[in-house]
Order: sequence, then structure tokens, then C-alpha cells
Amino acid sequence: MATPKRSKGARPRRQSLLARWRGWQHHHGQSAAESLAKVLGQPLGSLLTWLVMGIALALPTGLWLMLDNLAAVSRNLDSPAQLTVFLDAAMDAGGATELARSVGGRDDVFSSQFLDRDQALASFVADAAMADLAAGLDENPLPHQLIVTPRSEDPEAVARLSAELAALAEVESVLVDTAWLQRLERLMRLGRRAVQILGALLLLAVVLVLGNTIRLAIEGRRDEIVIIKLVGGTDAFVRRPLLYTGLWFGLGGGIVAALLVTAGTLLLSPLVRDLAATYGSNFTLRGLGVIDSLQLVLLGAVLGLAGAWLAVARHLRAIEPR
Amino acid sequence: MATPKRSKGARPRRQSLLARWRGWQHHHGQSAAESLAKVLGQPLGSLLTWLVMGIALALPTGLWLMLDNLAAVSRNLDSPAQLTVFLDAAMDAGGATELARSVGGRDDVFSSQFLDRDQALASFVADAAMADLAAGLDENPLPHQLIVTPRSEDPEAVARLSAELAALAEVESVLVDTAWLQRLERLMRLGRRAVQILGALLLLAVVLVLGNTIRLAIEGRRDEIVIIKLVGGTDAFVRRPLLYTGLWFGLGGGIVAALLVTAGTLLLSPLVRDLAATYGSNFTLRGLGVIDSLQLVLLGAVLGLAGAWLAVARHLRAIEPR
Amino acid sequence: MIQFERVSKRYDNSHDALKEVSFDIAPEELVFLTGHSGAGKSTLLRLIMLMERPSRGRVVVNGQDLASCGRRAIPRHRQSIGVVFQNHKLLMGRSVYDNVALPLQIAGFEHRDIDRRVSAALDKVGLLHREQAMPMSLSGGEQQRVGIARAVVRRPSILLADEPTGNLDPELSAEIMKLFVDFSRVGVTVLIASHDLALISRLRHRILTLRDGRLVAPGTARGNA
Amino acid sequence: MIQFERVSKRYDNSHDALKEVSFDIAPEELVFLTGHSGAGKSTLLRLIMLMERPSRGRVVVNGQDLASCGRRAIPRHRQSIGVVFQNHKLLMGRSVYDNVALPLQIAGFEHRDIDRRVSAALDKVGLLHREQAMPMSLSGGEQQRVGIARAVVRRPSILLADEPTGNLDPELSAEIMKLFVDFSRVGVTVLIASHDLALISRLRHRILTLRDGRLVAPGTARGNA
Ligand SMILES: Nc1ncnc2c1ncn2[C@@H]1O[C@H](COP(=O)(O)OP(=O)(O)OP(=O)(O)O)[C@@H](O)[C@H]1O
Ligand SMILES: Nc1ncnc2c1ncn2[C@@H]1O[C@H](COP(=O)(O)OP(=O)(O)OP(=O)(O)O)[C@@H](O)[C@H]1O
Ligand SMILES: [Mg+2]
Ligand SMILES: [Mg+2]
Repeated sequence: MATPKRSKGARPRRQSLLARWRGWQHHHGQSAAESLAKVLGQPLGSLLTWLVMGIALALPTGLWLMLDNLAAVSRNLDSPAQLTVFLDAAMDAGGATELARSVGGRDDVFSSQFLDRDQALASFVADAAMADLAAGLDENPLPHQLIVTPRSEDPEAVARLSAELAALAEVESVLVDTAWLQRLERLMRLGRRAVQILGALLLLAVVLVLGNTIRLAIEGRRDEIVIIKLVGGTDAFVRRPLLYTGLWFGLGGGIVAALLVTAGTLLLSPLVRDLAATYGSNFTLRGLGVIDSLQLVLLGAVLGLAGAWLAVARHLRAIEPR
Repeated sequence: MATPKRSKGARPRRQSLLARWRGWQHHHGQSAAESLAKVLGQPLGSLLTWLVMGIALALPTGLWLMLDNLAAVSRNLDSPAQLTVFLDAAMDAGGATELARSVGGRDDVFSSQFLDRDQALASFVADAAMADLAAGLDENPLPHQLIVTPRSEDPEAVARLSAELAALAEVESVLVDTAWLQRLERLMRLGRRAVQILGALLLLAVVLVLGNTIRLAIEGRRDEIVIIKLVGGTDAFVRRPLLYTGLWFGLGGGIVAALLVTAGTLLLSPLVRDLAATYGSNFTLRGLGVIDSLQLVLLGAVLGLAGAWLAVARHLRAIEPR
Repeated sequence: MIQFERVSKRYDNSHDALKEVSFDIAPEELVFLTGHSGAGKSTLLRLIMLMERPSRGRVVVNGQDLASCGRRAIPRHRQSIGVVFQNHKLLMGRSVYDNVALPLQIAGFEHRDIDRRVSAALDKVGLLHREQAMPMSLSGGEQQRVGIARAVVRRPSILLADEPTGNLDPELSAEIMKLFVDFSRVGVTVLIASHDLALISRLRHRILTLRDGRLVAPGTARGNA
Repeated sequence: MIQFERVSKRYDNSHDALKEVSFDIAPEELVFLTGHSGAGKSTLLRLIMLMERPSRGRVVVNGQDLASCGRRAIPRHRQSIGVVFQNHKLLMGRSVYDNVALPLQIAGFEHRDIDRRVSAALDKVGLLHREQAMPMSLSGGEQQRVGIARAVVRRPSILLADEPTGNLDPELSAEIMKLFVDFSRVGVTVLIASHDLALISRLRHRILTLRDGRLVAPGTARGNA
């Protein structure tokens, strides 16, 4: 047992700023490495946390993707206002072509296209719900039609054009194609509301899962925290490994979420392709790109850090040495 | 400081069976009460756990409800095979009624109903996708129709009937209404697959959340467990309060889940009613009944207990006094 | 009552904490165990209560070879032994009363019984007035006395104490030692590890001395108490 | 260096742990603090390191009135004090090395510096060979010595020790006390709470004695050591 040196070094020397900076850096590195080692050291427990976080992150992401895909579908549907002009049943193709040309010459009409009754049936069939009705028909019940695109999208102008066309002797009736969009709109609103509710619940879940995990991590380290505070550890010093723990959990959760979403997309996409094919569409499910995945991982990390910060702010003060 | 009594009572007396039973009962009551007090004693932390569990339970339940509602809708659609007989355009209502009666008299026909062309348009309109097309028509383009229900569901018999009806002079064409159902079927399959994926993820989440929470509870009580084992506590004695903790968390989670699902149903149901109304349906969203809610709470409790048991079985052995 | 036959204990880090230790403690005897820091005293006590298993040799307690005591039988074995731990080992989240009542609860005693016995035990160590306090709000010596009360509350047939007076002033130490002596008089076998050579040599009981894991001078000086 | 002016401390349970305690410890002085179990020794040390605040009176440490030391200033205050705790308070999940290195890490010392100082401190308490051991695998006395090494590793200007030899054999206790005396010789103010009257009276330093929270016989017998 050596005796202490008889130097004046017995007082705690103030460290130089550079040395302190190096020490600070080193403690950051060490906190990061140690908390990572701890996280990886109990692989099953950490995997659980990652999975919980990953699932909580994957669900809103998956729903967001779903909405995104739906929006892409509805964008296809969202064509400009069109008038379908049903011609008199007695009119033949030649007269109809003539009429199409004269309507197309109007100032307020952008284009006017003659649609043969057989063509019309075919496009009717392309409208999903009617396909089978039409398939059962022996004879085409439709008259010739003109597809008229007005120059202006303004509802009033469209209505005026519609009235003037309907007044023509050769025209049986005019169909303005807008109400159908309203209906889709209503359906989409329902979907959005449902997704909003789910999304809100799930974002709440992410935050809660994180807060809870870090809170329990803090409780598990209670003794350690007390001791560190007793030997003069600052709040920042105590916080550091906890924040890194949150970061690792968040990062892992983000990675798991990206994997889950990708797996889900892969599972669903053949089904969607089949379904789209029956509508004659070659629509394919849009999955998560590389950039999106990286963003998801980053989001996980940020959420992890934020959750840790919140939990630490809430619970660390309560732990005071006795 | 008193001296110990000089009795032979210094040896640990074996307790009578009755006394042991009473003690056991008492410890159960005490464990239940104490763990409940502990759970309620940190209301925010417990609320977090309950919310996490509740959300994880509410989501599969909500999806299950959604499927249930969808099934109810599709059951309405799932009417037996019907033939729609389009009559010659020249035929008037009287002749059509006559024909309906004669077709209805056939052996292979269960019922035959005359559908006036105006009625037909109305029912056409009830078919969503066509509503607006029809709304734009000035004159009804449809002929009179017969709705014929065959006696047999057998596809061949239906096909034979269809051919014979089509051969009638007054009949323009016959439509057999089956392909439409295939299409719906495909759509439902897509939905079911999506819900399966989500459901699997979420059940996994419930189990993981529980396992994790109890694992962390065990870690937080490490010192306590060690000490109890040191003074001779059996595994069952150590396990008891932990199992009750799991029970309380599960029960709370179940209650939260029931509340969340009910709230979600209430939020969605006006939208669904609106939507249904536009289709002329008086369909209302079916929510969670009292029995269902109780079952959900019970499920939460059982899952809580099971999760606690699993976590305890996995982690308790590892904690040995040093 | 407690028999060691050529017992050795090697820890994982290949440190030999006990080497060929043999001794025999008769029922109702009080024996002191002493030795330098790290000599193996706590290890010896841990072997008796099955916190550790010997690497070689036989430990027989109350006629039972502990090697034959499987994992599931450990709780019952421990229930028959009262232990005062070197570092107290109290439940920090429970009151003093609950801490002392723990062994009785484990044994399934009835409520009224527990009450009576806990009060008696706390009275013996002079802490009846702190019954409802939390261990955190007790001084070091008071915590140590709670640990002693917990060890004796079930009136075990064997009492082990590891440094039971390390945090007590000389006067209180002597009182506590007297308490242990009284216990040995009413039929309890007592084994006490202690550094307080001045105190234990005054009490004139048998003293086992460990040095680096070996038993030196197997004391046979039976006390007259 | 450490000044108490009519300091009283009443705990929440309305127990008066300290009553009107006044004393003054000069820089580089070594003072012993003694008294029965529950007399208030640990409470007094806790006031100095701001684990508790006095109910009445003033505590001045190193010229600073501790009442003016806010929550955020506590870490810096504690960094200037080395403390040996009555119940060791080691990080059970970290090695002996990490435990001793902790105060240096907190102060932001460099890696090499830390290595050197930790080795020196562990050598002083005779535990250099157990550097990589976990505290759990140490004997009670060895844990206590790790706590001592941690307290001195940063060469603080004030050293507080609460029962630093409670788990040590007489020989080792004397050595550890000598270590403290040496520290006071190289400019450290040392305050040691201890029950070991035989040992501390031999060392002939000033002794403060507490009885039920009151200071009795404000010893002035300066030692010659
Ligand atoms: N779990 C363990 N793993 C490795 N070594 C251990 C373990 N427990 C104890 N030791 C070592 O065994 C030796 C004896 O330890 P023990 O605790 O029995 O000593 P002791 O006589 O009780 O000492 P003290 O008086 O300091 O409490 C010590 O050197 C200690 O470091
Ligand atoms: N946090 C607290 N709350 C209430 N009472 C307390 C608290 N801490 C200590 N006490 C009481 O104050 C008195 C003095 O306690 P303290 O720990 O200072 O004694 P001590 O002199 O260190 O005794 P020992 O030698 O046994 O460690 C004791 O009676 C104790 O029960
Ligand atoms: Mg020991
Ligand atoms: Mg004390």
C-alpha cells in the first residue's frame, strides 16, 4: 500500500479546455458504444423493443403508402370535365361524324370526338361495374355518341354548352360527367378519415412505446443514476447513455419498420396486379424506395432520441440520491 | 432489549394445513392489492402501458369489426343467381306483364317479375357507378325488363333457361348475373390478405408489448426478487405479484381497447351512414356490443396473465442471489 | 448441525476462496468465524445457505447433505435458516414492518401471528418505534438491526450472521452479541462472521479463523456461556 | 474549510437528526466523527455534500455558503469532494476499474490520465490485481476498499468517509486509517465517521462526538500525527 504523493496535486486540478473537450468526446463515444453493447447484449429483449417500435412505425407508413397508391389511382380517374352527347338512335355513323366536326368547330369546344355505338359499348364495358351487364347483351342498346371536351372548365360555361348541344335536333341527351367524381370524393373522404384515426393512434403508440421503454430503462438504472449523481455527475452526463439507448432503439425500430413495409408490399403486390389486370389497368403497387426507407430509419432514430429525451426530462429529476 | 423466550419454540414450527391455506389466501389478496396499488400509484406510467396495450388490442379488433361489416355488406349483395331479360324495345308494358306471367309459369322458373323501364332505370341508378350517367340522360334508354329467378342454382340449368328465354321473339337479350360476384370476390380477397398481414403484426405486437413490459418490471424488481429468494421465498411466491401486475396491465389494456374501438366506431359511423345513404342503403356501422366489449376486456386480462407468465418463466430463473 | 468435510470453493475466475475446510458445529453451539478481508468468511456462509455450491467436499446441514438438495428444495432449506447479511439486503420499497414480516409471509403464517412476532423481533433490536419507517430513512446501524430482526423473527434452528455489528457502536455491538448468545442458549445453532476481535474474544466461544481460504488453528476453546 | 453554524436537521417524520450543531474544521485537518447508531453522523456528512439541506443554520464549505448553491451547481460542488459511503454505493454492473474511473470520466479527464490515476488509487487500497473484477465478486471489505479508491482517485480537496473500516479486519483498518492520515498531510481536509473508538483514539486527532443529534465535548485535542 503506497502512501499518497506529497505533491500539491492533491487538489482537483482544473482540466484544460482541450483536455475537457477530448474527455467529453470520449465519453460520447463511450456512451454510444456501451449503450449499443448493452442493447445488443440482450438480443432478444432488444429485438422485442425493435419489433414493437418497428410495427408501430410500419403501420402508419403502410397506410400512408396505401393512401399514396389510392391517390395515384384517383389521379388517373381525375380527367377534365367531359360531355357525353347521346345522338338520336336514328342517326347513322356518317351523319354523326359530320355533327362531330361541326360541334368541334364551336368556339367553346376544345375537341369533339365521334364515338361509334360499338366503340361506346366497349368503353362502357371498361367501366367495371357494367362490364358483365354488357357481356350479357346480345345487341348493342347504345346510340352513337360524341365525346365533347369543353374549352373551359368553368361549371357555368360547361352547363351552357350542355344546354345548347341538347337543343340540337340530332341530339337525344347530354351527360355531364361530374357527379361521379363527387361520389369517389366521398369515398376517399371516408378512407382518409379512417386512416387519420388509425394514424393518430399509431403515432401515439410510437411515442408511448418509446417513452415507456426509456422510462423502464431509467428505472432499471436507478441505482446507477443515483451513484453517478453522488460522485458529481451532471444531468447531461447521466442523460447521455440514456439518449444513446433511445437512439439505438429508434434506429433499430426504423430498420425493422422499413423491412416490414417492404415485406408487406411484396406480399400484396401480386394480388393488386391481378386485380388491376381485371380492370385492364397495368397499375402496380408503389413500394418504399431506397430514399423513403432511409427516411423511415432516420425518422425512427429521431423519434427514439425524442422519446428518450422526453422520458429523461420527465423522470430523471425524480431520481435524487438519498 | 428483551431476551428470547426459553421455550422450545425456537425451532421453526410447521404450520397447520389450515393456517397455511389461510396464509396462502392472504398472500394472494395482498399480492393482488399491492400490485394494483403499485400500478395505480404511478398513474401516468401505467396509463402509458395501458394505452400501448389498448392500442395494440384495439387495432386488430377494429379491423375485425371492419371485416365483419364488410361481410354484412357483401351478404346483402350475395343474392341468388338472377336473369335479367331485356325485352324488345317495341314491346309495351301490358305485353311485358303478360310475358312475365307466362315465363313465371315455367317449371324451371321460381319467380318472374316485370320491371318497367322506368323502374329499371331507377334500379340501374341504385348501382353506384351508373347513377350519374343515368342522371344526365333526358330520356330512358332502357327497354322493359323481366327479373327471372330460376328454380335451380345449378349453372347448367340456369344457362339452359337463359338460352330458351333468349330464343323468345319478344326478348332482345338475357343477362346472367354472376361475373360481377367474382369481381367482388377478388376485391374481398385482397382486403382479407391486407387485414391478415396487419392482424398478424398486431397480435405479435400485443404479445411483445406485454412480454417487454413484464420483463422490464422484473428487471426493476431484481433486488426485491433476490432478497425474497434469499430468505426462502419459493418461485411461486416471487411469481405471484408479477402475475397480478400482468393481470392489471392486461385488464386495463382491454378496457382501453374497448373504449378506443367504441370511440372509433362512433367517429366513423356518421360518415358510413352518409355514404350508405347515397347508395340508397340504410346500412349502419356495427359497433362493439356489451358482450363483445367484456370479451375484449377478458381477452386483455388473459393476454396480460399469459404474457406475464411467459416473461416470468423466461427471466425469473436468471435472477439468482449472489 | 453444520458439518464441513474438506470443502473447497473455486470461483469462476479461478480464485480459491476456500481450501480444504473441515469443521463441525454441534447443535445449539455458538461459533465465531473470523479472518482478514477476503479470507472466505462470506463464502463459507454462502455455502451453508446454498447461495453457492462447493467445488469439492461435502457440506452437511441438519443431517442433510446439501449436494442432494436440488433447485426446488432450496427455498425450504433457506426457510430453516435465519441470515443477517453483510450488506443488510433489505427491501428498499417496503416498510421496516414488511421487511421483518417477509419470512413469516413466505412461510404462510397467519396475519395475527405475523403481527405479534414482528413486534417482538423489532423490540429485541430496539426499533419497535420505527416499525412504519422505510429502510432508506434509517441510519446504517438501524438498517443492520432490521436485518437482524428479520433473521430471528421465524425462530430458525440455524442463525448465520455476516458482520452483524460492522455498523454499530461498541455498546450496541455488545448488546447484539448478547442477543445472539441468548439465542444459542434456547436451542439455536449460531455462526457469526466478525472482525471485532476484541468483542468476540471477550465472549469466549469457539473461534474459527480463516486465512486465505484455509482454516488456521481450529479453535476448540469451548466457551462457558 | 468546513464550517457548521447552529445547524439543525429535521427529517420529514419530524425526527430531529441534528440539533444546533456548530464546529469548524480547518483546511488540511483530519477530524473523526463518532457517536452511537442513529446519532446523526451520516446526516452531518450528507449535509456537507448536499444530499440534504439543513432545516436551520448555515453550512459553509470551502468558503461557500451551501445555501447559495442551487440545484445546477451541485455536481460541481460534489466533484470537489471525495466520499466513502457507508454502504459502498458501487455500480454493480461495471468493473472495479470503471467504478474507480467514474469521477475522472465525469470531470472529463483524458483516457491516459484516467488509466494512470485509477491504477495508482487501486494500488493504494491493495486491489490492483482485481481491476477487471465485478463488484459482486468482491468480498465486503474489498468492496469497501474500492469505494475508498473511488473517493481519492480525483485527489479532492475534501474527503468524507462514513464508516470506512466497518467491514475491514483490525489490521487493514489501521492501514486504511493511515492512508487517510497521509492524505491530510498532503493538503486534504478529511472528516471520518467511525465507531472504531479503539482505533481512532489511538490516532490522536480531533474527535467530534454526537449524541442524539447534539455535539458533546467539542474535542479540541489536536493530534500530533
Ligand atoms: N462471486 C465471486 N466470484 C469471484 N470471486 C469471488 C466471488 N465472491 C468472492 N470472491 C473472492 O473470494 C474471496 C473471499 O471472499 P469472501 O466474500 O468470502 O471474503 P470475506 O472473508 O467475507 O471478506 P470480508 O471480510 O471482506 O467480507 C475474495 O478474494 C473475493 O474477491
Ligand atoms: N431520510 C430520513 N428520514 C427520516 N429519518 C431519517 C432519515 N435519515 C436518517 N433518519 C434518522 O435520523 C437519525 C440519524 O441518522 P443517521 O443516518 O445520521 O445516523 P448515524 O449516526 O449515521 O447512525 P449509524 O451509525 O447507525 O449509521 C436516525 O435515527 C435515523 O433514523
Ligand atoms: Mg464478507
Ligand atoms: Mg450512518
